[in-house]
Amino acid sequence: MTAITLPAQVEMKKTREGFGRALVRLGELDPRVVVLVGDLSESTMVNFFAEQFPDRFFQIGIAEQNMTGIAAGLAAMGKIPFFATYGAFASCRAADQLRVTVAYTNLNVKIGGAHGGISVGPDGATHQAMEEISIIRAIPNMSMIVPCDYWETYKATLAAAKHPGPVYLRFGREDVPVVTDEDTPFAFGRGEVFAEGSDLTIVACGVMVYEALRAREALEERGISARVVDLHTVKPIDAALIERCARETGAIVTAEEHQVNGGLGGAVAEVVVKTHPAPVEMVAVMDRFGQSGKPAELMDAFGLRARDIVAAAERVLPRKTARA
Amino acid sequence: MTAITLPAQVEMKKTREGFGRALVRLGELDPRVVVLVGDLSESTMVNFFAEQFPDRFFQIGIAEQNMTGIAAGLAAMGKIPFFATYGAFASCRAADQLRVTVAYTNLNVKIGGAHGGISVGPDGATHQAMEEISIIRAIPNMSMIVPCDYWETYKATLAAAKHPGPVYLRFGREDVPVVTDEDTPFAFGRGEVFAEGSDLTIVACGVMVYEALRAREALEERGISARVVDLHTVKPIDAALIERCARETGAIVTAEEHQVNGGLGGAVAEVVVKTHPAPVEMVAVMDRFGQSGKPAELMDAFGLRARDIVAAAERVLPRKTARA
Amino acid sequence: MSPVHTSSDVQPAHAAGRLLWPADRLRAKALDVRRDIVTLLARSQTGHTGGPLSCADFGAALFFHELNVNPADPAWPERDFWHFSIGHVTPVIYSLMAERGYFPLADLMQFRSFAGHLQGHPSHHDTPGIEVSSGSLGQGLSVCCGVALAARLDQHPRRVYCVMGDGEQQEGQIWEAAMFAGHAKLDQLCGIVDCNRKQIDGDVEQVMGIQPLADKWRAFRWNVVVCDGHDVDAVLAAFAAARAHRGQPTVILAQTVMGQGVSFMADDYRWHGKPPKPDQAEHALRELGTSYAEWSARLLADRGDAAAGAGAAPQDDR
Amino acid sequence: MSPVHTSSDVQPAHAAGRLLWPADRLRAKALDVRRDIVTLLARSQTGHTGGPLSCADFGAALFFHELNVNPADPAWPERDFWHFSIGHVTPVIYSLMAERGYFPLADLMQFRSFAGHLQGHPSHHDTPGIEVSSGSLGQGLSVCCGVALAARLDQHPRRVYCVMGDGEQQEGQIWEAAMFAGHAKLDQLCGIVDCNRKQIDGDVEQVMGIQPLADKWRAFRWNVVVCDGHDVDAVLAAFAAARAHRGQPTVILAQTVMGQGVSFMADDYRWHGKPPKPDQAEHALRELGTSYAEWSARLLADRGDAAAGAGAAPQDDR
Ligand SMILES: Cc1ncc(C[n+]2csc(CCOP(=O)(O)OP(=O)(O)O)c2C)c(N)n1
Ligand SMILES: Cc1ncc(C[n+]2csc(CCOP(=O)(O)OP(=O)(O)O)c2C)c(N)n1
Ligand SMILES: [Mg+2]
Ligand SMILES: [Mg+2]
Repeated sequence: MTAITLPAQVEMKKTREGFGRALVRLGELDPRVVVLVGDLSESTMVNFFAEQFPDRFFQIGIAEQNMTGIAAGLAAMGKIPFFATYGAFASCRAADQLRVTVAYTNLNVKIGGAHGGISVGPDGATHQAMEEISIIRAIPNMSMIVPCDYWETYKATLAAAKHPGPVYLRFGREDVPVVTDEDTPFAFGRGEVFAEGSDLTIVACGVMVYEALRAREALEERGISARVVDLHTVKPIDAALIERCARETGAIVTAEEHQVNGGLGGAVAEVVVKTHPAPVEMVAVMDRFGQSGKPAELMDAFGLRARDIVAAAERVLPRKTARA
Repeated sequence: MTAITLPAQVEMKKTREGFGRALVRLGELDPRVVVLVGDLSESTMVNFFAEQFPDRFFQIGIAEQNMTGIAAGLAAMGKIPFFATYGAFASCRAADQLRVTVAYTNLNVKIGGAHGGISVGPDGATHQAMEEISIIRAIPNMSMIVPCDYWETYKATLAAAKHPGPVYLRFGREDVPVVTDEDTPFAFGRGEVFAEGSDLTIVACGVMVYEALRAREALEERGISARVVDLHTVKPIDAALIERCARETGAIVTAEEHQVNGGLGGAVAEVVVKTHPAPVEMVAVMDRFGQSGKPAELMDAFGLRARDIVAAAERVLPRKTARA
Repeated sequence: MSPVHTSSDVQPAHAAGRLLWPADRLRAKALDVRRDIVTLLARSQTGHTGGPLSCADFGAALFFHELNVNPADPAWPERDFWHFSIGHVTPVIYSLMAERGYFPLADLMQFRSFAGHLQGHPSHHDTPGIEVSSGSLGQGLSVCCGVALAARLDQHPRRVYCVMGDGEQQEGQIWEAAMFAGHAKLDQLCGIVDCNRKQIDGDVEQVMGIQPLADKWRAFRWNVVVCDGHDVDAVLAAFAAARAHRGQPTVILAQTVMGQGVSFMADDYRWHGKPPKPDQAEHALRELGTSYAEWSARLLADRGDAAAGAGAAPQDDR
Repeated sequence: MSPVHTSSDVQPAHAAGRLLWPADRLRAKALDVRRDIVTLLARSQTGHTGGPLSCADFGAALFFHELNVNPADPAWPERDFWHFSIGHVTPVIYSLMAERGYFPLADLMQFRSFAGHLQGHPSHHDTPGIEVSSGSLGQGLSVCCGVALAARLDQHPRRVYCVMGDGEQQEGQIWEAAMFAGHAKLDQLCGIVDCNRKQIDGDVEQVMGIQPLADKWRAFRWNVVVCDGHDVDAVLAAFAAARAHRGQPTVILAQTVMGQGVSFMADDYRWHGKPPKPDQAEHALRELGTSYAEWSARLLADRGDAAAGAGAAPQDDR
């Protein structure tokens, strides 16, 4: 358990920058690491790596299927390829290539999916990837991490390089609060309890971890004790931790910047009904496409704020006592 | 409630044949119906339509992305296009085209995904589509039906043509037991109770509905009363029926020929934790790729038989009483 | 595949929705379009600048001369079908639509805003006249193949225009659709490639070379016309050649310059995806013979009471 | 993109794993391969017949003359890389592998069975020597681009061979990979297209015409060699030309006949995906100069004690 307490003023930083910086570190650490991009060097921040290691950087152009296959070929020859594009295209445009060439062969390919979530903002629905968790979870041999901030993304990227087999990393577009620091523990496949609590557990990933911590403060004022779990690795899922939270707190609220069907909420629901059935409320995008707007406007409009988590907590608690 | 009782000798027929026959009927009923195929006319049984309506049949060749887009263009001009290929390619190869061009535009495109499930047999893992439910559920505006037999597929295909917007139909490859008849009620979006029961509910789709009915017989001999629900429409899901079953029987077993993550089991789990938390056990493919073998061998090896449903029922019942 | 009818078999279009403007008026309209693009981007402070500016001239020729459409009735049965597969060039798409009368010019000032109906990428759900949403590259030509196929099936003379990018030519789906259209001899289909030689990460030929592009399209059984995409006379000639060509679809490789029309944007890939800052916009608009104050006022003045610029009704302005 | 090294810059391959068989021995091996294909399909009663038979001759030339591999050590660092993007032709792939010594010939008799390790489509997880799984068409050339890119990065002289189908040319990903390889000048890469003019639903040119295919590849900046895919001398010459060509990848358009070698299968698309019934197999094997009894006995006799046919070790058979 790593207690995270938010200062009044939280530093803001992009998760994808953690990816870009970590790639440079990996470039220094391991000559097998190579990077591919589909005409999005700056958006995915692989340009840092490109500047340091031009020989190990491959521009593929606008051809995500081909990029996925090329990464597979590089991995088959012992390289550790990371390829980067927007999440909408990393997960959907090359899903068959991920399934057959990468996952079925179980190749050591790492996928950087940028611009996940409604907070992508003005680009609108096509560029707001919100289906990746559902798709990647369905494919055997795939792992997936949805880090909550800059530092966790940095660590997740290093961890992905260490983990044998295909790993999908999901980032957002905007500056988001830095809630962890360089020393916050991170282990692939293990959820982190960021705040203890006894009345319910908020299980979150990505930027929603920050909203969960804020929600916890608001609930505390109302005398409600909420545990906060940062479930960065959505596959493989930390079932033991989720079961423990269901048993110990008896109610769960999930929070994700992703479609509600088959995402983090779905993954948690699957564990809960198989282990310790407890009421769950989900804060997520309710099976609708996104739209243009300022990131903050959209987080409000799509109900992805601390207040929405608080409301979900207040819905879930009576359901809990009703069953006690 | 439509009581289904299985005769000793059940007729065997392909679900995809129901699709092929229904397309011919639709061709007669509605001149707007057109059919596209990606070099798989016989496997998908659209050849029946091609023979009857050559002018409204389009061979696209091996280009699933293009086929999806062409169907979208036809739909934009008021046609009702059905395109057919193997489910692995219908769901994965053109996922981005489904998401952006078809679903975001909300075009009236119907997708026939053949060869779903492990029972595809000797072709092996690449051709055994087992991720479609998870992928299609994640995309807004999409609907999806997984019919249980020939007649239900026939009706589902007619229903898909009536339903405005994109609909994905999933079929298997093999002859499967015909458990319904021409008059069995079918309504898009509504699950059917095929057998009443009070101790638990078996929620199944596709060929697993037959296995569920057989499991029910075996459970009955052990004095266990199992309700059987045919949840053919996996999206939109019949949440009211699932909630009622959770409340009335207190335990659920889901059965699907599909990956366990985010499929039918996941969809049911999501409803259960949001409405009436109850223990659920899932009979499904446990996040692994398929392999070659005889369909029957594989259904056995991957634990997709009536006996596996019975075992799941016996696991879920004690969990239920433990909470009573 | 149904027996091949080429459009020569079917009746000529009822062309009441074609404006057939002469080149000089098109040049003037293209200038307005550039002013719209810079102004709406200065307002939104988000969106793409370079590609929209390279599309302005052939875009004006397409909307104000070539297309048979009825902005007052976007579903007009006689209409031609137009589609931008490069969904990111919404500033030029929306400017052309508004100038043509699909919606008020004032709406342009709400580009990419939560309140407005003009999404960052074209959305059928939000914007009247957008028939199919786009934004994921490479998908549009397939859609247009489907539309052309429907027209052939219905013996409808509708022409189908698909605007693509040169970087977009790297997407395999483009070549699937190209193969299909060539095979099916869809001569009602006309592709236009905005060959501005740039994409996000730089020069197309350095990022992922697409040349020899004309040879590629020919090898996929298309009629190829290469023209200066900023010379409206040349563009009109290319459209005429495409219209006259039978038995094959035609692709127009429009040679353009990214950011064309603004000195400090021209031929610079860094303008692909960013909007001009207020001072840059002012500078750009001065080069375009107006100012932000003047042009934004012109846009905001049109709230749809009267049809803007070239009017809405098909008969208008013949 | 890293600065381009063409293979001319790097050291010649340590070629101990090349068999360099002469044409007459290759013709004899190709006959064995056809006997294997028909026999294993007669046994499995499931699988593809037509494509495997059209690949037999150039396949024998590839495995028994051209490729530098070590079947006893599939991960031998010096090895060339070979990949069948058309995963459905496993009968010829497995026959070539077994004949070359990757695994016992007896294993062929368990093709597509639950018990055996020979999946319906190539599986890295199940079969030693299969480096990357395939079965979904259109994906293999991209994989081979990645392998060639890795070789260039490591200054490794490895050659990379990718077998494609002619129907498969309809997949857009093929053209994405073709564009990349041409752009990157991957001259260690050699594509082979089994141009048997058939696919599942019939004639390729009727289903979705891919011609003019040589023009397409040239327009994607490849060196193109057209040859008779059943004439091993012509195939060896094509391989030599590919090996000698610098600065471009080479594609060999192997003109073949689906079902080649069996009179009643030849040039008939209906043999794409079905196995011969026992009587048909007997008839076919008689045409191939053997019988099911004789040939299945030969296969079953090889249980791996001795390396089969041409042996496993690189030095073998020089
Ligand atoms: C499938 C897909 N991949 C990547 C992107 C991101 N993207 C948007 S525009 C663009 C560059 C397009 O280049 P080009 O077609 O030349 O248009 P231009 O830059 O000239 O406007 C890219 C890579 C996308 N929208 N869709
Ligand atoms: C992406 C994808 N779409 C469809 C299929 C189904 N399929 C398997 S083989 C085949 C025909 C391939 O034609 P060709 O490449 O000419 O091979 P041949 O029939 O000559 O063996 C098709 C459509 C597939 N395996 N993968
Ligand atoms: Mg460009
Ligand atoms: Mg062929």
